[in-house]
Amino acid sequence: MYDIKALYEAESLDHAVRLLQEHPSAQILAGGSDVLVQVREGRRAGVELVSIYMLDELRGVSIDEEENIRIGSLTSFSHITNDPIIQKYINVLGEAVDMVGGPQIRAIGTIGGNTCNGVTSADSASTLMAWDAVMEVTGPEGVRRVPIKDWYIKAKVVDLRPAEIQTAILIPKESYEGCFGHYIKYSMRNALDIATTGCSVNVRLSEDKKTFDRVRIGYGVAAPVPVRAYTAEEFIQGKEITDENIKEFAETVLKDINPRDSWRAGRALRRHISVVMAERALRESISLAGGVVNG
Amino acid sequence: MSKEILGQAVTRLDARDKAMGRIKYTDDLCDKGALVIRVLHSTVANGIVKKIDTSEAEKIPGVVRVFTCFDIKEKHYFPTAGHPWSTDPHHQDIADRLVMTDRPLFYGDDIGAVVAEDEVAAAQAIRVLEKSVEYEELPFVLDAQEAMKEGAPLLHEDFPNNVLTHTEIHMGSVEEAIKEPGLTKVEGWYHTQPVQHCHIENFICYAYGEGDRTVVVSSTQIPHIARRVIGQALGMDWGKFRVIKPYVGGGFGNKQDVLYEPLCAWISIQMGGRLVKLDVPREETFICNRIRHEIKYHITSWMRPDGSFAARTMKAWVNNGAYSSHGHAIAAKGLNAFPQLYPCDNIDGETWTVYTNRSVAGAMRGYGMPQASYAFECHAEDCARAMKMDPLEFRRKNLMPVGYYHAFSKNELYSDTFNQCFDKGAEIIGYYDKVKEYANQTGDIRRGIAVSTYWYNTAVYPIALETSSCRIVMNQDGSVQFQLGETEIGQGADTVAAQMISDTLGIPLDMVHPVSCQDTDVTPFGTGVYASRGTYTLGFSIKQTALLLKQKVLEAANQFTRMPVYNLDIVDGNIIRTTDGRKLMTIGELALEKLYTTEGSQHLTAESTYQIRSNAYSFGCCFAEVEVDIPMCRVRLLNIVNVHDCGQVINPMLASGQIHGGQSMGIGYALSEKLLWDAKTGKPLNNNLLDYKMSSFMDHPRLVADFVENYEPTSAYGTKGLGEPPVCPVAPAIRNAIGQATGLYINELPLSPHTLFREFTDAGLINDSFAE
Amino acid sequence: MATQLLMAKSPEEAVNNKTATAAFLAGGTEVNRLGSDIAVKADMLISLKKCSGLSDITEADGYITIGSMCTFQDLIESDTVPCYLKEAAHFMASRTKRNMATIGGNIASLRSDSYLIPTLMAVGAVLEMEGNNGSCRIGIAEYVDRSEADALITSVTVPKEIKVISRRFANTAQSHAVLTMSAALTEEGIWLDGAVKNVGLLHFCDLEKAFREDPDISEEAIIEMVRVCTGLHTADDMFGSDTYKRYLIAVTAYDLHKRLVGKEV
Amino acid sequence: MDRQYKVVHCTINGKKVEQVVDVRASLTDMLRNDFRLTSVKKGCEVGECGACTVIINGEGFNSCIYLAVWAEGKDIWTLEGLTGPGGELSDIQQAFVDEGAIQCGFCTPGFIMTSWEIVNSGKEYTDDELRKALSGHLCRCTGYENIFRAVKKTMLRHLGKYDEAELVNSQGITEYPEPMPFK
Repeated sequence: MYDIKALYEAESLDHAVRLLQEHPSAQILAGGSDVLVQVREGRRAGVELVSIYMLDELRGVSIDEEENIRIGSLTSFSHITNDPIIQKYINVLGEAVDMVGGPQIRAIGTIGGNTCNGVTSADSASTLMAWDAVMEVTGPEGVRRVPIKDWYIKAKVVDLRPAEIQTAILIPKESYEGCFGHYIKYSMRNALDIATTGCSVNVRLSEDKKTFDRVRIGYGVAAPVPVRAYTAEEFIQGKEITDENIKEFAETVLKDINPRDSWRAGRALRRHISVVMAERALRESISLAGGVVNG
Repeated sequence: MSKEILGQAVTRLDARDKAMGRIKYTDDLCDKGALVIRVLHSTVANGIVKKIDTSEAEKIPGVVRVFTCFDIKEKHYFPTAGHPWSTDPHHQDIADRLVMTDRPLFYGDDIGAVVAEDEVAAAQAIRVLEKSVEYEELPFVLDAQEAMKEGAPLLHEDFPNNVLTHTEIHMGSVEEAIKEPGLTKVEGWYHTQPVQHCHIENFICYAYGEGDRTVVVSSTQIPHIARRVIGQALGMDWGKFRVIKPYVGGGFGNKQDVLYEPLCAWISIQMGGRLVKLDVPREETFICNRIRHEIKYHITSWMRPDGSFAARTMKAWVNNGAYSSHGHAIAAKGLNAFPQLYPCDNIDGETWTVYTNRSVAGAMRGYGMPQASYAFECHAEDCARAMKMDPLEFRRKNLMPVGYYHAFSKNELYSDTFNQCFDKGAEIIGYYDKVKEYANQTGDIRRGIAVSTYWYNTAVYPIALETSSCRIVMNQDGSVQFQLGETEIGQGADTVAAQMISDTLGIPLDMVHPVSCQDTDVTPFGTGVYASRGTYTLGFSIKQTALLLKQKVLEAANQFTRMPVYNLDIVDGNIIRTTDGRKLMTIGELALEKLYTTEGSQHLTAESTYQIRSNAYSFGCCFAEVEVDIPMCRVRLLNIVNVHDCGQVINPMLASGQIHGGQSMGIGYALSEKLLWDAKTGKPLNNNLLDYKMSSFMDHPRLVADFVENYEPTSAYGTKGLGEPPVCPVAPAIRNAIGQATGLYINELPLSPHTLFREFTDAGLINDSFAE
Repeated sequence: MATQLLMAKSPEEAVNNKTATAAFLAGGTEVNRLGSDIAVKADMLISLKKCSGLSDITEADGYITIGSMCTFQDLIESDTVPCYLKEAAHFMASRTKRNMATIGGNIASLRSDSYLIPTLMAVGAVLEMEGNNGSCRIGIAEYVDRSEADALITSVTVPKEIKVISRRFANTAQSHAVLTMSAALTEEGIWLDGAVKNVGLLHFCDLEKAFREDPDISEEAIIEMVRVCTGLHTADDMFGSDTYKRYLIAVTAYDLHKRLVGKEV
Repeated sequence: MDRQYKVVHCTINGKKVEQVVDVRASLTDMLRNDFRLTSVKKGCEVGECGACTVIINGEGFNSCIYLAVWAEGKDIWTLEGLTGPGGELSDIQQAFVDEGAIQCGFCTPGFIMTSWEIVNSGKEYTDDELRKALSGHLCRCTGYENIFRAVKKTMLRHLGKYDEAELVNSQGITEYPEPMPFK
């Protein structure tokens, strides 16, 4: 049994927003795989909760009229992995969320919860960061869209204003078209684990597949919040697909990331792994995009 | 007499019930009306509790009672180890624990308890209480060698320098031996880490009053010992307690200590026999129960040119944590094994068991031998490399030879078990080809293969009492129920025992029913299961008791068939005349007649105790094949093959299950498991199943288990211990395989990315230009 | 099977909801009793527990008015309720049952072994009823003859000063009574009423007439009169034979009359 | 301190039920305490060990971190529901018995529910996919070996590949398994 002061079950999105207004101290409960665990640990004991789990209107993946890929915030990890649209346009996201915890966690966990807890180790966050996702939030003042780079304010804090609920995550067409990516989750065991470091790379190659038209690389647990390695991206922009460029790109990421030293992993290990993962994820992305190194 | 029931892969007797989900574990039996107990734990690693203000906690709705260490009027210090009691005071375990103490010696020590209507109120009360404890904090020490130094904080007055015990062994003269010319000296420090049992069912017990006694239902491996320890802990007659052990969700040695049964019983008594349940949450299982001893070894060997040992020395520092629990037994077992595994004329061995302000270390599958095997086999590999010999050949040359006799334990190696196991394992995994194939590789991804072995015996003779009692009761249809002190904790003891009775008594297996859950009021005395004693020790009392019963049955048969007893036998549930093989009557007809006859009616039952005064070597080996991704600092175990000689295998399916379980625990021990503490506060850092990296389904390759069956002459059914041995050789085998792959032989566990990164960087396998 | 429960807050609410298939639930000793089919047949029970105004006992010009939800024990412990009614209430032997059973419930049950109805009939009690068209008053005798099912008894009014004697005959205190008989001395003479098991609630007008016409009539005559009386439909059953019941009625009537008229003490 | 209650209407093991629950209760609490379905086990209560896994609308969930009130209108199956009216074991339960996939039995209920989902999915999982599908459960006794074999055999039988199922070696003793591909 959980130490919850009160549970308010929202029947609709508007109802949820109204509940959040009526109970300003209440927190949002989606799948609960983070929140309920923290209630049990005592960090959130005695909290009021607004449960939005029953809101099917916030589930599902679709292409909207602006040809964005629209992912409902309550879509569970397993449903994202198996969704045809995701598999077609941004399969790396399906692969990334398929590494969260175990199958049961992926059945209950939602991508909204994974991005609203503001945790840098969130498996979906580094990939969404690398694909310039846009967060759609709905609140008393209506709908607001926040690019993911502005979404994470600081560790565990996101740009979610009072009585606002994240309702969808959008991947603009310009961001996914002609794009191929690969995610590597570095963890101490192959399941039921949180990322020690997560690295998501995607590439858009030139017509002749000889040069990099655009490369994006996002990291989890390389900083207090998920980050992009912009310096490395700018360096490799337009360059040829050669081993040297790939190597230099990989080492340049260190200019943008600042992993910390902790009992979970030392700083030197995190920096080293970040570089190795950058190279491997880039190489995998290149082959997915049909490119050949030194070709 | 048909022998085929022994050695048959019979389905576990409780498998169906477990597959249907109707098996009852402790929590499933406890009435919903039980009050919930939550223990208040010390948040300092060393200190004195000055005051606990319970007023706030008592106001929380749903909280029924709050106890603190100050409610313990009479301090009864008690031992917690699941050792059989000894009437000789020198042999008794150190009694240094209290149900609740005002002198916490590790972060997590028990200083109070809350009794509430539900776990929410209990948790609320604990959070409030934790803020209302006034400590006098004292400096603490976490490392064993640091704890021995002068000026280190002293945990127990009567143990200067925190040394619980220090023992030595000396054979021949190392001093003289090393003067021999042409010797090669090989030296190494080997360091194993603290890990935890992680049985999926946490420890749980509940207690209630019944008449003037208290019943404790507990998930334990040692019900009879638990009853004795509860009596000692509460300063009451042992008969005032009754311990019942339902089905257990795994023990691995953690439940071979008496954990919270005394506190639970004490609370029930304070509340007039009220039904109270103490259910330990996973986070407390990690630090407030028992863990495996962290041990540091320093081993030196002097090798002759032909690769034989001239002299060897060993030192081991064993970190025992805050209380004695099993005391020096773990260290002693390692020290005792050192001169036996690789015999040598000149040996100096020394080991210290040391108190530190850390979670209490106790029995864990292997009881000190996984640590010792890691050190011994890493060192053996280092010696082989120093002498440029093939590691396997080096071992064959130096391991304990056939016919070896150990005076103290009277153990004897009756068969060439090491070589048989090596041959079989090498053949299965294709060792010889791969060793050549993987020699001196280069590149980022490299493979390696290696073998390791270990020393192990069965049960604890002659160090402690080994006794087993059995009662077999025959029903009117000739079927029997049997009761044993040896407890079923998942290893299959009941099934194996049933097979033995079926064999000796000569009745079909489906007529043999275990009374699986021990109840100290009814079950004949037995000390439970540990030290891989199960199959070996229960075999003695079963055979003896079954033969007693058989004698009574045949005497009854004589009465009804007029045939002399020596011409009668029981085969397949029938009374047979041995002279012509004729079936005279069925066992059912006999049992019915003998019970209801008006001339000499008798209830056919037999009960007896057998004190085991023998031991048995149980050896084997592990071959491990790994793939090392050097840049990613990760090791992937491709294949693992364990071959064990546990004497006659009674049930191959259950036996291979024991090996799989041991391999799995060994893999985690080798690659990812480690308990961590914050050096500044002494607070545990990863006491939960997410941050403590126990192997998951995806961290294992296929596990291959095989046997070499050398009938053990000293054993009732030719069996030898198998529960713990499979854990021992896995970690060294993996370490040595990584060594072959990368040329780096690492002397520390676990071989996790952290360790590999540091070692690879030091060795230049990784040289990041960007390193800071 | 009654699957709905209405906690009526007032008699009006109770009556408004009283459909043919609903049943009133007062103390519950009758409705909830094993073997009673009232709760089985009904689809809704209308509980009167929370009804206001049904459990007061008031006195006015020689008459006592008792709320229908007063329990038997309320009667016994009340200062204003006349002794004769307390005696009748004591016919219910079980104290715990008396704590639950209500006056209105006992009357409405119209049981042929009723504890109270013979006494109430003998004293000419008047019931106040709450029906679909408001409240009305009706004599107990008239109620016994044709009780209006959907109306709710709200109170019973009885005279304070009246000479009444009641008798109850049963195997044990807890058993059902084979005969409960009451006699009251009124201006017109003696009133004789009774409950005969498995026969019903009877007004012994022939006997009353016989005693009025010849106060000294002999016991034998009374016995003979009842023995041959064709209007009385007693029969042999587990409570006794037909002849035994007629004899019992006769001697009891004679005894009560003799005590009341007080020739011999 | 008045508590919040709610009536939950759902189907458990094929039977329509209604139950008043405290909104703070987890689904494990409801199944164990209100319905006495004690096959649902508590090993960690944080969604790590999988011992509390039940099937909800065809998918495996950790019932310990699933609020009881969310069960409204759901179709829930626990291990007690897989056994036939006369005590007949489903083929996945029988496989766990025959392959020695059960030792202490505490993780078994959770494992069998996820395995039931796998073998009834009609999909053929590769060895790696099978390990991943079962990776939401921790076990300390079996090293997962016999469990893997029991599930693989039952999956193949469900797909009608009976001879291939028999090839999955029985005691894992002699046949030399192929190494796990690097991922």
